[in-house]
Amino acid sequence: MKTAAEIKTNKLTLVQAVTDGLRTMLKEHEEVLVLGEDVGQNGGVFRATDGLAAEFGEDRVMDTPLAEAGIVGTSIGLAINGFRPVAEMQFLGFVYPAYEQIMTHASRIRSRTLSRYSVPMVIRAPYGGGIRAPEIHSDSCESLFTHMPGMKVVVPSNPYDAKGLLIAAIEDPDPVLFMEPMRSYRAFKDDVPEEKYTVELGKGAKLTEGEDVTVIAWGNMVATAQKAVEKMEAEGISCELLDLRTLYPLDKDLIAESVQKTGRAVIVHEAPETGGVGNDVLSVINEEAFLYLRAPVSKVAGFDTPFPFFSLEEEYLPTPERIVHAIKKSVTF
Amino acid sequence: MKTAAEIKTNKLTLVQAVTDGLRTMLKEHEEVLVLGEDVGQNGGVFRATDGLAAEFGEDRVMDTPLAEAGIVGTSIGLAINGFRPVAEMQFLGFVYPAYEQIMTHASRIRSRTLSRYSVPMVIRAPYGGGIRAPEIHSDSCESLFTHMPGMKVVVPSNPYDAKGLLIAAIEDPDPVLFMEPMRSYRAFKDDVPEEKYTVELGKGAKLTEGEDVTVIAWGNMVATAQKAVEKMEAEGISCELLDLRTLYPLDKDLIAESVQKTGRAVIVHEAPETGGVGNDVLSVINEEAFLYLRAPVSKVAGFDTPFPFFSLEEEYLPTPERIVHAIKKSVTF
Amino acid sequence: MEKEFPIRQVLDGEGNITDDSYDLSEELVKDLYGKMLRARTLDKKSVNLQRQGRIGTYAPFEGQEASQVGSASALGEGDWMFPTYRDHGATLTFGHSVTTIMLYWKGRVEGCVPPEGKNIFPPAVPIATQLPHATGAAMAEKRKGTDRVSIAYFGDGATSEGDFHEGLNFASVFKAPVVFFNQNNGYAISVPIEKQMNSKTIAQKSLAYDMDGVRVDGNDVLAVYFETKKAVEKARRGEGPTLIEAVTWRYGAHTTADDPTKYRDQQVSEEKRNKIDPLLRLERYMEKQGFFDEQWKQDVTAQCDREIEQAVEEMEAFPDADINDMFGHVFKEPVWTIEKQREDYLTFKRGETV
Amino acid sequence: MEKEFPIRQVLDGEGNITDDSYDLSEELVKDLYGKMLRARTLDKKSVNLQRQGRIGTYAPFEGQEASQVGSASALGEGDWMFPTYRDHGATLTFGHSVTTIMLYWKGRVEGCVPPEGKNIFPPAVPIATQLPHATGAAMAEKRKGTDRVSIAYFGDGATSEGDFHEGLNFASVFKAPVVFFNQNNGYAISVPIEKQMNSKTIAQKSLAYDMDGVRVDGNDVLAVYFETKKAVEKARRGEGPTLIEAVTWRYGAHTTADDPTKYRDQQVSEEKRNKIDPLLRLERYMEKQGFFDEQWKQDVTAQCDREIEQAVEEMEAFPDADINDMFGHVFKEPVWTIEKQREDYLTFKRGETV
Ligand SMILES: Cc1ncc(C[n+]2csc(CCOP(=O)(O)OP(=O)(O)O)c2C)c(N)n1
Ligand SMILES: Cc1ncc(C[n+]2csc(CCOP(=O)(O)OP(=O)(O)O)c2C)c(N)n1
Ligand SMILES: [Mg+2]
Ligand SMILES: [Mg+2]
Repeated sequence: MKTAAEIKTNKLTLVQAVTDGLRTMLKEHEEVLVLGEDVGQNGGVFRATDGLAAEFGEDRVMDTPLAEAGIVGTSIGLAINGFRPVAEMQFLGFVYPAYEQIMTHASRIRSRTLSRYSVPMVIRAPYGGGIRAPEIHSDSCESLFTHMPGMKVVVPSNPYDAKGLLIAAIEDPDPVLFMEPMRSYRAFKDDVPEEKYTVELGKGAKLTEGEDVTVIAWGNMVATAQKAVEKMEAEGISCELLDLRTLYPLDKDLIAESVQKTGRAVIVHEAPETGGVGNDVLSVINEEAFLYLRAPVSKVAGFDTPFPFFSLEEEYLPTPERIVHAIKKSVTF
Repeated sequence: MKTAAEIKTNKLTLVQAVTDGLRTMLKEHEEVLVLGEDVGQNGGVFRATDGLAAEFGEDRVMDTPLAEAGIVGTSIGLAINGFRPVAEMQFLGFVYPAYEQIMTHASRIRSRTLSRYSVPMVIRAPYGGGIRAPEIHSDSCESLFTHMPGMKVVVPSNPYDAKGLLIAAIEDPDPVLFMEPMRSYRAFKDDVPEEKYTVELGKGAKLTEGEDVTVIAWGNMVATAQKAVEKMEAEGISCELLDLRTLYPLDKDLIAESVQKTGRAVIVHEAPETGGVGNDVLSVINEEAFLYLRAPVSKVAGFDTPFPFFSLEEEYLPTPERIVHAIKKSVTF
Repeated sequence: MEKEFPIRQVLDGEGNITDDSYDLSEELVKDLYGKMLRARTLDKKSVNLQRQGRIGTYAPFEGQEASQVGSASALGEGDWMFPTYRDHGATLTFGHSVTTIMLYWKGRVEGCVPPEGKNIFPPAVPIATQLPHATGAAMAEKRKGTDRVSIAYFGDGATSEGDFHEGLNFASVFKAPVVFFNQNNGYAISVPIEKQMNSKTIAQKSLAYDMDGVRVDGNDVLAVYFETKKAVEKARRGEGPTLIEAVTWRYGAHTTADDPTKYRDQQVSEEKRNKIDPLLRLERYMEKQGFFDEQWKQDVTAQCDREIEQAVEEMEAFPDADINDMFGHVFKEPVWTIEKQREDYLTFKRGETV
Repeated sequence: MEKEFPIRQVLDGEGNITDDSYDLSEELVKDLYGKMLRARTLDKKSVNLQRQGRIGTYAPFEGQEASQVGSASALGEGDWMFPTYRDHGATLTFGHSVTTIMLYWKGRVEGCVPPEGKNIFPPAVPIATQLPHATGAAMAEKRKGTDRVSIAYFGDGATSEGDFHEGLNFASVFKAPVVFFNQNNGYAISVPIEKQMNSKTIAQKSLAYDMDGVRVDGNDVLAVYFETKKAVEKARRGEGPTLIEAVTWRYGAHTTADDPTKYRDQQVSEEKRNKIDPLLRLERYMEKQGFFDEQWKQDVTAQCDREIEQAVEEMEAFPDADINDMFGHVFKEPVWTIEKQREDYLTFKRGETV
């Protein structure tokens, strides 16, 4: 192992860390291919694939026709035949046309063939609100995939995790949906190691230690929750903040241990509350920490409405204030 | 109001009650159209539309090309322009290609246009396991729609409800997914009124009164749960069995009252456990009955695996025995 | 297939008539010019508003005015229009309100609501999804026994989506009165048409459906107008759908968030401005015909400017977005989940405890 | 378009040569006949097994043997096959195991696993979804620098799905070595082709992609074989994909759960049996050529019967489905959710308390 001093790092934003992760894997594995709409010469609408076509050639970083089912469907064909496609959905809200290919094929092929065929594919997609994007662009539909047997779902909240999780996702032998929080793309920079490293799938992170309440979030909501947690600390309420990082499979032990300790949980997500992944977290708590609960589990989530036009998006998205409110309600239950 | 004696009824199976509901509405409203694959001359692969093309003409009961997105997409166009299409997905497992049209249009058009346009459309689909069908045919993917703002989701468990809920769904001003449990299609007959009647959307039914445990199910699982409940009664454990009937919006009051009384709940569904509608029910219980709970809420559900090939389907589907087991665990917690 | 589907043109870039089979009245020409100028004024203003942060991301269409205005002018009252995010020249011409169009880009849902009596569907953001809607709405008119038609707008990139195929197939099977109006600007964001499809034309895709297909110079407003009119009339007569490919060019960026220099030489756009511009060619034609008049142009320009400025004012004076609109239109009849969320949220906003 | 895409034929229903440009050896003819008989034997046996309740719902293909056997015979070792639920004649010919095929219809996941070294994908149940897979697998071979191709099978109904369009478009853009092999039997369950599409042929849909398209008599095994071979060889040479429309007829029901009398006159099937049957026409040809021999036919028949019977025995002797296979192959590395579900369930099954 190298010591910290020997590891060269760069200050990167989350989107740059994604590019770095892709570059690392394109370099290391000839089977890794990047494909999608505008990922080639244009470098992606967020520059997530900037420079990669020039560096690795347009036959490894491929612009495709504008057809999400086609992108995923051909990626499946590539994946069962020796390649590791990393397909980009330009926005997660445009994954819906590909839903059938993911649901009936990508996620089932290993099962259906008793592992004779498998689909080591990553579907990358920017998601979430807060950047004043047009309709559909801001959808957070992770639970359409956590409910889909055979898919893993991963969401980084910071540049370090973004690179490490992306590499782990590409190395994973099975299909992974890799969601990238747009609002966090350029929000801040981290020291990101230049070399290859992985952040293990299925493991969340405890960002702050606390006693009174467990706050659970992912993606951009981690930063939002962080602000709430800081306010609470100032008021003497000690929160344990968990960044789930992987939404399927959930890090059961992390959630269980924390809620067993605090007896209270506030879950934060952007997606509509009904049917959201918050309910899966609730289910883990119900099973693992029932006897420890001192208040109902609370959710601060998107409403059961379509993601609104951007003039109202800040009303829709969970805010530190709404989270504070929920924490206080939980503590005073 | 007519007295019971004046209401003429027929003994119908669930699938016949569906046909009866369609016929009733085709007769009453010229704007009602039935369309889908094989719904015309063939009368549907389950005979759900048997005789309707002959009775109402092929321009009101229309065979379409084999394209689910096209069926839903053109139905949207018909719906915003004065008609009430009832589109059939041949099996719920084939709804995935239409997911985009439902998610980004059918469910959002009212919201997006501040009610200038609306989509009074019903999507009917047989679903669920237990009839030894080939792959994909047995999927239960209700939570892809309960998580979709703007959709209602309805599932009858018996012939009477099937007709009444279907008519209510067709009369509803907004899009409704109407799921028909295949295994119940011909399982038994009910007295079904010949005339038009509705069963209110959003309201579940209490099938048995009980004290010790609330058992919650829908669709074909109601019959399965019923068997478990009967066994329990024989052993002196008294169960309250709820048939949810509508999965969005859930009948919060029914669930809350029951679980507040019993303090225990067992939820039964066919879909994979993670992300299933069971978790929405759990969420209602967490919010409405937290202080009454005497045991963790229990779920008897499909596993987090693709619905298996039919040689294993009876292992996958919840059985009375598994439900009994869960009830006992809950009661002895 | 370029031979089987020649690009139909009435007026070349220099303003010369290349097909004299049409009757070109001064009135028609001036009307189309005025509409194009109005569209261009809206477009340029919107780009500026975005630069100044007064609206959000915007999708410009400068260069495509002939395609949009020519086609929309061929429609009649009561017809249905299914536009994309870029077809404001078409919706405007068809009777949409400038203020509404601008509100859309200001992140306001009100931007989706057409003037009373106008059948203009909200812009389709998910590519190609509007084609089946147009087919369905047209089937509805046919069922009602009217002679109304629908028109769907979409780009070259949209032809790759499954919904393009399904929309056209349904229309052809049900002989629906639809015009599928494609604006082929050669790019889907950065992806050039050669990477989008192997075919040289989009019109030829009609052959898959035994549907009529025609290729037209999309910068020639007269050709677009007459060809669309033919398709519309054919549809009204119950003779089914048509696929029109209007070959055009968008001078600017895909949207204001896009940098076209990443994928194409913007010099080309500058050259095209002089060679094939829809407005310029009409000016040249009018000059040649002797009915172009600088004063008239200035008047029309001033009128367009005034109208657009006034719409900007209206847009900016528009009352703030109402949070209740978000909760209030998901369903016609309220459901408890959303009602509870609304109440909890409004209570929270008022600073009370729930 | 029927003129532009004439139905290519080598042998007519009476066994007469209608195109003498091919070299027809006795060996080739007998080989194809034997394969078709083997496929038909499997098919008939499966229908019987279903009737006796020994397997589940089954999708018969009797009548389509020439399409399936002719095309599959044109492939080489290492090529990729993407079949539907009805293409057992093709997979069998390409080297699939009879037992495996039957296991599929017995509701056994083992029915999806091809023999080692055979690139046969599991049958696609969701219509048309396999077309993009075939394109992707072909792109993979191209990238690897091999000359392997893939072939996708699909029906007339499948052409309506978006995935058909996207699969063909990607293949044409990436010049992928794929053969899109359509079996046009005129029906998608009950829906006749006239309600499925407005076009008279399926082959013409290739024009949308500037792709080669050909129409062939799908009951003429020789024509199918030679046309597929040409497409395969073209693909191997790096000259891209081909769409083949094989015009054929399925005598029986859509599946054993279907009642064709609801939507078509089954008398037609009986007439076709005598007029265009793939096996019968080959027998007639062989007779005319003087190399048909009843004894040979009886031997081949007996051999097919033996083989199929043996497979039935194997299928029925196959060990019971293992519940662990359901839990064990969702992911390569186990995840706790499924592991917990498995353990809880197995514990429950053992009658213990969890
Ligand atoms: C289903 C879907 N996928 C991706 C996008 C992102 N996107 C927006 S516009 C566009 C390109 C559209 O190109 P084209 O159809 O040619 O229309 P143009 O923008 O050139 O007018 C893309 C990929 C989208 N809006 N919808
Ligand atoms: C996406 C999807 N929709 C519907 C079905 C139900 N279904 C199974 S086979 C079939 C008809 C297929 O017709 P065609 O493509 O002509 O093939 P054939 O069965 O005639 O060989 C239908 C509608 C399905 N399997 N998948
Ligand atoms: Mg374009
Ligand atoms: Mg067919």
